[in-house]
Amino acid sequence: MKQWRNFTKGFIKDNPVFILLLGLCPALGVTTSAFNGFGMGLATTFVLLGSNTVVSIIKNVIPNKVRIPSFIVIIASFVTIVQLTMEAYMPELFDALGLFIPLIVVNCLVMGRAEAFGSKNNIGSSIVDAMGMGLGFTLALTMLGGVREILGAYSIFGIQLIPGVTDGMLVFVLAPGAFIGMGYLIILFNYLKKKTA
Amino acid sequence: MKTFKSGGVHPPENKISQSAAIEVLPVPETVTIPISQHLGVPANPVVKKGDSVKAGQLIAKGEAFISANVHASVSGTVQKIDEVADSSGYRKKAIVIKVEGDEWEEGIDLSKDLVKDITLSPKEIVTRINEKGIVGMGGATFPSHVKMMVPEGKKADYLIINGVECEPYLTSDHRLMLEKAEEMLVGIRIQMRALGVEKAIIGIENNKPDAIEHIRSLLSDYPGISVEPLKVKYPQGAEKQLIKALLNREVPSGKLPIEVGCVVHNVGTSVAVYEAAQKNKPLVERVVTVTGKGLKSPSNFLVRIGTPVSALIEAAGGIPEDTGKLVNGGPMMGKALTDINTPVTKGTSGILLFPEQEAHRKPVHNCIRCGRCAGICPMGLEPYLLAVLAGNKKFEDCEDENIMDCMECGSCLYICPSGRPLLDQIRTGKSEVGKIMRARHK
Amino acid sequence: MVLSLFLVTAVASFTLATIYNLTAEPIAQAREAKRQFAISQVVPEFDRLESRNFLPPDGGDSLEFNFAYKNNELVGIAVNTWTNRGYSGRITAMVGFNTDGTIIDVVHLQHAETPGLGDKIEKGKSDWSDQFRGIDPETTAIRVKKDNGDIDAITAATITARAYCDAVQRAYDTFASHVLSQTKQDGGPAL
Amino acid sequence: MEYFAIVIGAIFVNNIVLAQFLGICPYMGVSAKVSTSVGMSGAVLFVMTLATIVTFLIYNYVLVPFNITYLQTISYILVISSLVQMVEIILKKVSPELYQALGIFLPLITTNCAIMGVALLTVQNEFNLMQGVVFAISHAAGFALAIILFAGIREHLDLMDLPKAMRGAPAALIVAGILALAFMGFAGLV
Amino acid sequence: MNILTVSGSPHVYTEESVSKIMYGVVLSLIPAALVSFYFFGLAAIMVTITAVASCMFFEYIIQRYLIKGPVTIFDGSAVITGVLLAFIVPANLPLWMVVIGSLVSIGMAKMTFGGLGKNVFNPALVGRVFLMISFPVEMNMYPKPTSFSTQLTDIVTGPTPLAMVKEGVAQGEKVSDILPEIPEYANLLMGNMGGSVGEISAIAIILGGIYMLIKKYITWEIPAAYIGSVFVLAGILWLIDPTYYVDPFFHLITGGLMLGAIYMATDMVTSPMSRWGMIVYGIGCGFLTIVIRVFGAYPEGVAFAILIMNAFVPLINRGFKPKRFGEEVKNG
Amino acid sequence: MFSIFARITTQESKTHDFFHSLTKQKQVNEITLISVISLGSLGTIAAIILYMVAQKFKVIEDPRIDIVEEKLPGANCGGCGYAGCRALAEEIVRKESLDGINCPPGGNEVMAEIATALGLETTEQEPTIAVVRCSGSKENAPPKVKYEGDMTCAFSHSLFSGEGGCPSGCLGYGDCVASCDFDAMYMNDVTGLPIVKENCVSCGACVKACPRNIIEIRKRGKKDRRIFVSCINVEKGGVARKNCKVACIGCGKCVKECKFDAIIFENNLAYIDFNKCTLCRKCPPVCPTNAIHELNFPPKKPRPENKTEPAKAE
Ligand SMILES: Cc1cc2nc3c(=O)[nH]c(=O)nc-3n(C[C@H](O)[C@H](O)[C@H](O)COP(=O)(O)O)c2cc1C
Ligand SMILES: Cc1cc2nc3c(=O)[nH]c(=O)nc-3n(C[C@H](O)[C@H](O)[C@H](O)COP(=O)(O)O)c2cc1C
Ligand SMILES: Cc1cc2nc3c(=O)[nH]c(=O)nc-3n(C[C@H](O)[C@H](O)[C@H](O)COP(=O)(O)O)c2cc1C
Ligand SMILES: Cc1cc2nc3c(=O)[nH]c(=O)nc-3n(C[C@H](O)[C@H](O)[C@H](O)CO)c2cc1C
Ligand code: SF4
Ligand code: SF4
Ligand code: SF4
Ligand code: SF4
Ligand code: FES
Repeated sequence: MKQWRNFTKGFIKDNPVFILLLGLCPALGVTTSAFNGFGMGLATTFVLLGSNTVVSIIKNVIPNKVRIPSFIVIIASFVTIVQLTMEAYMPELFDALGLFIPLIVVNCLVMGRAEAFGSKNNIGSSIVDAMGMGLGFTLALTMLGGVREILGAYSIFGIQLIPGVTDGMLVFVLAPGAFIGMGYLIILFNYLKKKTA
Repeated sequence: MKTFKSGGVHPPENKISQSAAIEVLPVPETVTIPISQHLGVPANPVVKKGDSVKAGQLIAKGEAFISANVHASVSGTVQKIDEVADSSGYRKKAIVIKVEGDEWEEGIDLSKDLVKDITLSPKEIVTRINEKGIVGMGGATFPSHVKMMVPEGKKADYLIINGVECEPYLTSDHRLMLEKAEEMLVGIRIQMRALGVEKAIIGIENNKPDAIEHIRSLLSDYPGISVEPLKVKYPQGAEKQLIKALLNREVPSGKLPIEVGCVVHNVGTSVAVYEAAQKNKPLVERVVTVTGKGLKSPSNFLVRIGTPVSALIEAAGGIPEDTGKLVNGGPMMGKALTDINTPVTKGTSGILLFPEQEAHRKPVHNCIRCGRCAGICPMGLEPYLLAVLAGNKKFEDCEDENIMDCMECGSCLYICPSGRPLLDQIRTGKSEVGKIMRARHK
Repeated sequence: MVLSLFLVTAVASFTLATIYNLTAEPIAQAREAKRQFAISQVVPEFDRLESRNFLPPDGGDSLEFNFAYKNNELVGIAVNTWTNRGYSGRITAMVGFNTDGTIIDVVHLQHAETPGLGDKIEKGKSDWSDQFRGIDPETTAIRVKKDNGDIDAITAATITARAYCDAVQRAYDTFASHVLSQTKQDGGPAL
Repeated sequence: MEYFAIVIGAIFVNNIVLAQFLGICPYMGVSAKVSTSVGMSGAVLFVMTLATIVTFLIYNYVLVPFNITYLQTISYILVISSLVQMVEIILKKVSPELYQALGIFLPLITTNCAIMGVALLTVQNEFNLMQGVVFAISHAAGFALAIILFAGIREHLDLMDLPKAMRGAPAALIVAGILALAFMGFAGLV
Repeated sequence: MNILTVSGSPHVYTEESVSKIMYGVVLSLIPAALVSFYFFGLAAIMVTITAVASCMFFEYIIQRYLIKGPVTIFDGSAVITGVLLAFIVPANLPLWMVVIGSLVSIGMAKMTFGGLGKNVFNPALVGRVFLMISFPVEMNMYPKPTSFSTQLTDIVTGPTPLAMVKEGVAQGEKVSDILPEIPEYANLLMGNMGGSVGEISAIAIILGGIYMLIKKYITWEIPAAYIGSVFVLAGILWLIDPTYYVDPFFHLITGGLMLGAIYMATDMVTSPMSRWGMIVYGIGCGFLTIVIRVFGAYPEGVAFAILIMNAFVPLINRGFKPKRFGEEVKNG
Repeated sequence: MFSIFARITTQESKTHDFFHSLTKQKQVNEITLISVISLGSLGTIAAIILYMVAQKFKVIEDPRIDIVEEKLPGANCGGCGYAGCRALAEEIVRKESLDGINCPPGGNEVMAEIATALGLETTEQEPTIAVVRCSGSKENAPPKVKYEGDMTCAFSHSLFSGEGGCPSGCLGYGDCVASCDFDAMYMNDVTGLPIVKENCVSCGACVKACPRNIIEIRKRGKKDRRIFVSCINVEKGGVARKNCKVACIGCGKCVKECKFDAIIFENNLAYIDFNKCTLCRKCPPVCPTNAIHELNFPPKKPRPENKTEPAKAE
């Protein structure tokens, strides 16, 4: 039960993006479409999962003084893995996400979880936590991407909603739309959080 | 014509009682004399219940440096010394005297003769003013003798007499300047002597041309005194603005007028000084304007201190049916009364009655940041900011924004199109900042 | 302490190196596939490619010419061209030429134009770039109509359209000076 | 002229925060007061320039010669984080005043996309060292412009009682959105 | 006797009120509205009515159901926002886009912050810029002025004078070759040019501005600093190279400059408080307008310039305070 | 893991290449070697530099800062409002309390750990709650004048004695409610008096906010039962009574009734000392104005709601 709550808390109550306001850069930067958001979310989840697991395995072996550098190295390794595999097998998505893939390494969410959770808990809980948070992150990015795609291009996951009409309200595809969409989604999540609390 | 440069407002003047000559109001049946009618420490009663007193007799002694004596304004028996509601409804200690006859202390010259020769030395003048309980009649009721004692190292070169009466409605100073001009001028000479200054300027707004004319015609007998007509603008009567208007000197923030070599007194104070010095008469009566648009006969009364306000209104034709607000003082600075039986004190320059439809604040809207309040603030402050900072309890920021410079003239609240309670909030801020500053000094 | 950090980095880099080696080929393949795909969009079916670089006459980076052969017969030349006059930065495109110099088709490779505006140069987003199909740059002015050319601009994205024309023109100019001229001299298709 | 284009482009047209979405965390987190946002901007300027120089050297003299550019991410983050910590420790000892003004923001910057992002963009744009430095400084200036403006607005909004649901992050993001809208006006300057 | 009222001093208040000011401004907009109705016909009227109605509607909905506070739609500020929003979009803009613009103006730019007086950015301008970025095609087709027509669709469109100059210069044409295609200045001044609904007639707008100055709804600082700095900067460029930079008068009377300087930059909610602050703000607006008009992608920069300067207002208010009485010792 | 990605792009065939490539390449070893050496040395150099710098420039600091920082997530996200985790740690150690401090990534668990580490847990105290000591509702103390202006108790208090005339009575503009960060108070629209809810954490903000000192932090009492004098007016009985029907008139009856010396009588006002009061419920009935309130007791003969009515002296 506790694990379940650990797992689901990232969806609404402690949603890393909308409630905790972590990792805002990728959340704003790559969410021009639902699919991009989804892809970025999964990539981050993977890094989160990997680093959380490894950190919780080796937490006792690493001397305190070099704890942070070690974590950084571990996280960066996973990021590079994602980077390389994505470039190899999903070149389109790799192009779309661009700079933000290497920047997963500095995503506060990843580092924060590795430190706050991975370094203090056993493997099992760490995995659950990473999955929960990662999926919460994915959910958030997909939603933001979805909203922006629907308003900005009248489509969702690439499927046109109004046949023949391809131009939506362009702002939502551009930078201001990211901020604005995020602003209103935060309101929605605060409301949901209150509702479910 | 001279005036102060920045800020200020010009509300409708409404000086409806300006042609009503001063009438002497009959002595009431009981008077209630608060022991604190001045700024500073309250006086200590020196009579007790049952004592019989004469008009002009000392009944409470101001013992601290900033305090003032209080005298009986009537003769009779001390009925009680008790807490009595003042104009704000809070209870303060007061001496209640039941009137019996109208007997005056010995040595008080009650005749109307003008005594021109000044015999007292500067020191004696200050002592006399202190003894006779003279306080500023311009509204602040600051004990006058304190102002006469120029601090070490400072030097006054101008005495400024405040005949501006910039508040709408009020006319007591105006009538005084018309009817007691000579007494005032002698009083000014006395004050000049006490301060050791050669020059005195009487500042009068030019909506009182008759007073300007009248005083000018008398000036030849009184060397060193001049009259300066001023453009009508509120709050020209505030001493810093008056000094700026007359001499273009700017009293530094947080400092007193003496910093720029000035001492400011009200015309009423000058008359009171005359009476104290030349006639040995303490401050037991004053001129009060009773006015208001619905009032039958707006008047100026010479009233004994302690007379209930209701008696004044009665004498001016009774309280109109639709009165919605009673104000002690002018419409800009006066205090609203909670009770019609509050006594007249040394600082009561007028009683103002507002009909119901003028008695209310405007509906409050959001501040539209029009900047009018900042534009008219004579102290160059930003009232909208001070108010919102105080409302948010950011008192340190209030202090940084110089909230203590605000003299509570009310221009900002007057001008605000959104009806913001600016001055209310600023006052709260000032009192909190005051607390913080005092705590820091300790 | 130093040792453990060394170990961590060593292990990490070893893992990464392994992954790198594993993915190196797929990455290269993916890139190659992309290039081939782009080429195949602008020239007819081919079974062999030969690439050479030529400098454009107005200077700047050289263009990659991909000569496509089917059964050893030249079926088209795909020119990888560029322009720096895009609304936001460089646009690259692949232009396919017939041996006589007419354009077979054009496809964009990379751009950073505004989504919804400038990205209409993409084939999937709009059929705007179809206008280039089959035109002969000798006779058709590759300029937007505003500049007295024959190409319709993209509404509200003239800059992009203009830039795209610039890229195509660059491809043609280079093609003309290095390939066509040679063909004309030799009296037959080059290479 | 080329440098001019880099500067204008980085500060106004492609503002790092408002157009490129880098460094949003400090933008939201350290912008409550104008004074702190000024301190933060100073720290970002400092670290961004330094990091760009160091990563430039690492990239061009280690990664490229050994043909291991795929280690870019990991080596950058290592270099940047130890650099920042080094600077912080030195600053604390050498100049406590400067540390108070800038240093306290340094740890915040270690793991910040803006620094990493600019370092990566320098490579992507194939700049030389001098261009890279100008690029970094201009981006830092763009960051400063955005965050200081934003802090001014937030201080102002702090005094207005906003509708409850809007307070905090939502209002801040909408302000950022409108700011980004306004900055679109600089489009096409370079 | 009534129950007495007690309140702090003062006890008298001006006659001026928020709604009086707002409706005064609406009144002063009438000449500009009439000119636009004349040149753009029924379309302009429809756009204006739609904008005003939807602004008031959205304000009502939000205040009533979302904020659940007092409803103040009749204080006139939503009316001004509506009118001004209509005035800065093309007359032939589809009405549903006008409605979206109103929603953005009121819902996003104004009510997010709590309504009148609390917003940081000028609502009407946020609405316009939002539309401009969202619907670049529609927001770029300006109808050609005709004398009153009731036509709503298929209106002949053409570029605005500013766009013509910008496009021409970008093509390397000389200003002297472009200007003849544009009506002469007297005509421009009257409003006979392509442009947004209400911005076309400088004369009508100046008339309204004078009325507002007399009524003290605005002060001279912002318009003067804004228009002045545009004139000076454009003049400098023109003196440097008159072949490629158009003369300063042209900048003053075309595009939204007059409307912006007199009605939008002066919105007290979003402009600085102190005199020097206003002057700095006005100069900033002027500078940015010229930068965007001359060097940017857009032919017109007024909306962006004012919005950007709106963002500076809190900082300007901190830096430029009124002169405090007794701040420095001064003995005359 | 990879298969997830692979499926998305439907490039399953590529996974085959992936395994295929494992077995070939001789370059592999070379690149691996270079990578390990260069990155390893980079990491080592970084570690050495950091270590040396740290040694050389050691600044003496409160060791607890390190302890706290250790507990914190180290994300340096700034979410707490401080400039990074260390700054927060410094602040916690300086303040020696966790009031108003929250670390979003760490959450409550982390906060609890820090509290344990620093020994900050508040020693168990008897629970307390805020109590409003005025019953001058609109009915009990009818307004005599109308107040307009800044609707705050602070200003109204500084201006005059209040609409009801009682100089100690509740002004009813809710400064206390506004000051409560825990949503533990609200204004009762009918009486115009504030009401404290049971979720009050007795932070004392409302006590400070009330310009009239009406609110007091008192013991919660067993089963939340409390008895207190709901008036703080020190005016003479007659004066007080004139403004308010339920004022304490200083008759002293309750003092006589109390067997435990719990009632202090001073300045015409009774005050019940909550440390001495045994909740015996003897005093409330004797109060002629019903100024003594009892809360959360089971109903007795006169039901608690009656207390607003002036009782007939028995
Ligand atoms: C604490 C204090 C000390 C003062 N000391 C002097 C003084 O030494 N000399 C003087 O001329 N006025 C003195 N004043 C009086 C003020 O200058 C001023 O006249 C008085 O506060 C009333 O002015 P107002 O009605 O403009 O507020 C003092 C006032 C205060 C409050
Ligand atoms: C806003 C304001 C307006 C004032 N207006 C007058 C006025 O009209 N006439 C006057 O005599 N004093 C006025 N005063 C009081 C003067 O500032 C000053 O206290 C007084 O002239 C000093 O003389 P006194 O001590 O003899 O009263 C005003 C004060 C303030 C703050
Ligand atoms: C955010 C933004 C993005 C833009 N993107 C492009 C673009 O991708 N391509 C382009 O040609 N113009 C772009 N523009 C420029 C304008 O649309 C410009 O007015 C237009 O290119 C020239 O106008 P015209 O095509 O209507 O003649 C952009 C402008 C802005 C503000
Ligand atoms: C002189 C003046 C100018 C105004 N200009 C604008 C404007 O440009 N845009 C707008 O939305 N509202 C304007 N308003 C109305 C009002 O101030 C505006 O709706 C507020 O910004 C909303 O908080 C103006 C009001 C006045 C008095
Ligand atoms: S009351 Fe104070 S703030 Fe308001 S105008 Fe007067 S001096 Fe300025
Ligand atoms: S006068 Fe009123 S509305 Fe105008 S700025 Fe001041 S407080 Fe705001
Ligand atoms: S402010 Fe504090 S003490 Fe008062 S009611 Fe709220 S939680 Fe309780
Ligand atoms: S208890 Fe005090 S603060 Fe609360 S409403 Fe009453 S007077 Fe105001
Ligand atoms: S995710 Fe970019 S700074 Fe935190």
